[in-house]
Amino acid sequence: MKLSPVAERRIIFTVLLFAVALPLVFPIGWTTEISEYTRIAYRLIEETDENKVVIISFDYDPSTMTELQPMAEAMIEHAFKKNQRVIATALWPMGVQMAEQAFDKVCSHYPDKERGVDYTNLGYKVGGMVTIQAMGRSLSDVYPVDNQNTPYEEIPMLQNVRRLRDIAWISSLSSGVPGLKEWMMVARDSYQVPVTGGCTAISAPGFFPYVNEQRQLHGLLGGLKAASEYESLIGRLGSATTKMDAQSIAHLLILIFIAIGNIKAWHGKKGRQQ
Amino acid sequence: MIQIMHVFGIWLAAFFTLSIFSFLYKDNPFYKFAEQVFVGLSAAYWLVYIIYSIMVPNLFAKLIDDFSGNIVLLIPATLGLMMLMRLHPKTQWLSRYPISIMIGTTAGISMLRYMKSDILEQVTATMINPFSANTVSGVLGNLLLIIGTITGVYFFYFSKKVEGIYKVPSKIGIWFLMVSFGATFGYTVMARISLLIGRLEFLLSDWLHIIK
Amino acid sequence: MKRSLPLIFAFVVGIIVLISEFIPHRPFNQIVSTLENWFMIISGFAILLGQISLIRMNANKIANRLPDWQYHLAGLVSFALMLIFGLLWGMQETPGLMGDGQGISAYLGSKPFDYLFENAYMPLSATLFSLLAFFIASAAYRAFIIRGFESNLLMITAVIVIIGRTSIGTMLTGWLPESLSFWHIPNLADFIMEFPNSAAQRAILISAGLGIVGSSLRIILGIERSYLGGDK
Amino acid sequence: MKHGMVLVFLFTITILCANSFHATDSPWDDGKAIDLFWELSPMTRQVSIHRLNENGNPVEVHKSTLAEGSFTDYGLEANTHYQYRLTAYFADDNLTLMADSNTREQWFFLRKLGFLLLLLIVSCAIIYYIRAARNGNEFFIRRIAGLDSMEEAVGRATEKGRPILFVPGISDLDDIQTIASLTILSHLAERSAEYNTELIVPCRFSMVLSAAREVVKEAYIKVGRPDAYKADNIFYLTDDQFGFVAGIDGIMLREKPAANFFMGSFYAESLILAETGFATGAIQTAGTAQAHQLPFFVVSCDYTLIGEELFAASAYLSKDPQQLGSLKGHDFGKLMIIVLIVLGVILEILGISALKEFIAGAVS
Repeated sequence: MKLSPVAERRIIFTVLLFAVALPLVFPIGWTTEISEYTRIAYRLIEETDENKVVIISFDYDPSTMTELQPMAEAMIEHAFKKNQRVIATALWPMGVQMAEQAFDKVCSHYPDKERGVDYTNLGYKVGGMVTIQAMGRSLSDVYPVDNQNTPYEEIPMLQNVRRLRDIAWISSLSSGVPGLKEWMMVARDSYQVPVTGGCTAISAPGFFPYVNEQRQLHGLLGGLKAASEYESLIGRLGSATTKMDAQSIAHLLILIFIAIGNIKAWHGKKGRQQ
Repeated sequence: MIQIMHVFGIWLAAFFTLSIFSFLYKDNPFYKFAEQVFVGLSAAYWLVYIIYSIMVPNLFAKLIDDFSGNIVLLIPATLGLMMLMRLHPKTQWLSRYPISIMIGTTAGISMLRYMKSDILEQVTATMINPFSANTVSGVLGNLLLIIGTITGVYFFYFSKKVEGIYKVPSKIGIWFLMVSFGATFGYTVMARISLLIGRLEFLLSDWLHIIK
Repeated sequence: MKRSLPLIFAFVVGIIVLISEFIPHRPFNQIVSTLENWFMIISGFAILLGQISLIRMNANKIANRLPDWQYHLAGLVSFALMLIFGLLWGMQETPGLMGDGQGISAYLGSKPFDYLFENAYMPLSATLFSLLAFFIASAAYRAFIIRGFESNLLMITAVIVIIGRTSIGTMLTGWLPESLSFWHIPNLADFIMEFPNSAAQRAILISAGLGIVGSSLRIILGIERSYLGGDK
Repeated sequence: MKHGMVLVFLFTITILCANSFHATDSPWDDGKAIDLFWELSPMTRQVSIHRLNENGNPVEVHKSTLAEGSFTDYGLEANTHYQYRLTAYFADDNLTLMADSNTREQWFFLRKLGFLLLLLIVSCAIIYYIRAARNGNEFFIRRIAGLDSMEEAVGRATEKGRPILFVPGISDLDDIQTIASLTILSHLAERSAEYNTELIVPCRFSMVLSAAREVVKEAYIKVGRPDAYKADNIFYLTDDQFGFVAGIDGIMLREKPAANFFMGSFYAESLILAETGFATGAIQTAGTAQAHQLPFFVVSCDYTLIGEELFAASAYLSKDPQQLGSLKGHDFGKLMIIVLIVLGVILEILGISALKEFIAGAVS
């Protein structure tokens, strides 16, 4: 039987669709192991004192929210648990909406957390690396108001926070440029503020050299798997964890495709040689 | 009413999701329509956010509240308007001034930051005593890290013929690059699958209510 | 004049930024601080420009009845809707020209801008990139054929990482004794990422970094001037 | 009882004598930090340091359990007077010490000396080589495997009487990768003009389109075949990312080019291109500096220009002094880095970290 390439393609598409959908409908509940890089990020937040002010920067848009949104929720929840105060910023305009959605979700479990006292959303600023450098000199110059139009000086949690140096840690959830790399370059390498973060799995390999002895990055969450690891570290069964079964099955399927493709190519080659 | 609008919203989202997926069968009007809607919404989103998060708070509000105190802000405002002159061919040359200031600032800052973070910090992060690790795999890893970095950089060194003994480090360098590309490949598979999972979850749970 | 003055601007600005990194004394840090705040405002205009030209291009396509102009019209309509909603009632916590629009929010469940964002923008943006999952599957079947030593190395690493980053890896070699834990696939995948992968990525960072230092230097010195556009 | 009193008295004396706390301006900086040093009796359980604001309100800046230590308080205003209060806690007593200092901004960041020196060395090398190249010096550039494939690809296309497909990436003309790609296109066009093989170039942007037409036309004129140049073979497809790729897919399936070249900046769609091209059995050569996309090209193409190789190829083919000089300057930097790393590793093994600290700058 010989299939046309187009037909072959459509069969592959359909098989993949079912391989991903079925485990979502019938979860298996497989466990995964926690990698060291996730632990490093976790420890940074775990070991920061109460009442410190931290930044979580939402540098992504909805196209990668499946990977990054669970990280954002888990990190906000972790910071809330440790009574740290969270500033949300965004180097991508869509990040502002992502931040609001994340706060809404986490605050439903922490009803006592108050906007302005425990968290605030300073919103989007253009300019990437240059803007972060400006934040190193003065946060209120860059953010005259938050996204509710409250002047910076009137936000209670920001009373003693004037520049990046006053921030205990920064986490950038990043799906491209500007994002984690810019935060690391300026906030960590220029102003010595600890930077951690999460990125899509695609960019993760490129960030690994920064998790080094000097701790240019304090750990790294790379993709959905790392998000589920973080969720299990803070003891929360979040959205990333429930998706890992589908992820595992799909990986298995891709490997099967590679294997079949190679066997087929090998057969074809042998056929031609004869 | 809210309930009806909520359901309508979900059906709208499902319609757009399926329209995009229809590209998998072949390029078709639904896909083209959905795509152009996306382009339009995205442009409007950027515009609205630039106005409400940059223009108003960082420029106009400051000028309105305290004009004489912020008079210096008229300079970037003028430069910004000169940027917009690009829209007209006759006045296009005016945009060169703001562009040159932006490019000059970016060039200066990226020169410093890349030199520091991607060169110096990476060099010092490779200056490690490989034998300081307390496990065999740690020592092995450190050695691989040092050798891989050196040979990798050598692979990108173009001033020497790749012959005889000089071929060796270049060859090893490319092996390391291949291993890293393999890792990137694996991680990319992971990322793409994750995004699909996200969409299917929406369809199966919010739209069809198959998953609770 | 039209070209030399901008080149001088770029030079002066670039040099001041460089100096202020090493000389912490005023006036340099203050100049740079001002420059950074200006940069933000000018970039705001630059993005404005980009979006306006995009929309103008689409409008031209419609005016000239170029192929597929109907779709561009749909794009333009959605652009106008989103823009008007955003300007009038703002988004989320931010009020617009006409305040928060409580009346219309009560009807929709959220502000109209947010309603469009959640029910149109979000699904479109998220779905576009999820298409690639399918393409990767078909490429895995049709193109990822092992050929030489180098591509073998690539494929083997890929397979270890693909297995190692899921639950399958845990199950597959979870039975290995403690002494062989290095060969446990998730550990092996982490080892690859931490050492050989980091080494190669570091080499890429270093050589690309030199490229960026070089091109920035050429821009500041005015050797590279293509950003000014063609000779006029 | 009396005995006890004496003991308490002696104890208090020792605590008071041994304890010191002082503050000085951090040297060689932007005047935004103060160094604090303390030396307390070993009985100290905890130390807490507060900075007193203008209105006298204390703000805690540091907490420690060390009896002897130092801390740098950052984020201050330059040229200002600051007061600090240290409270030491003992088992059943505590002690308060005060210290003050002015911040002063200096004319040089001493800890950035290594950074400055290396930046200057690299910059000077680049400038030197650009000047040398302009003065007509010839530089050697090593063989780049992907370029050799060009002859083979053109040969194969001529033999089979099928066209060559060249995709100049999906970025606009402001991306240097696109520029490098056009240099390579120029070279390829010369070859294809010589062999009279058709060359197809789909473009995503109108700027790239006009540049590509210019380049190809010039190449055809250069080898004396202006008549063979067909402007229609270089065309605009669409500026939509996936639409563009779907269009090229169609071309590959219809025309079945004998050789495909993907040079320039590619994003997620690289995979679709490479896959279709592979399935049609063409000789494929790719080149991009987009590290994420390289794996897909490496597995499905016969030759791949990896990262910087794309720029080196362009410099080599164009003989442009600016490109060649920069490339040489970067090569000098790479050599320097290799030497530094080797030296640094040897010194680290010997237990000397002076070099590392000099380059990193004493990290605060």
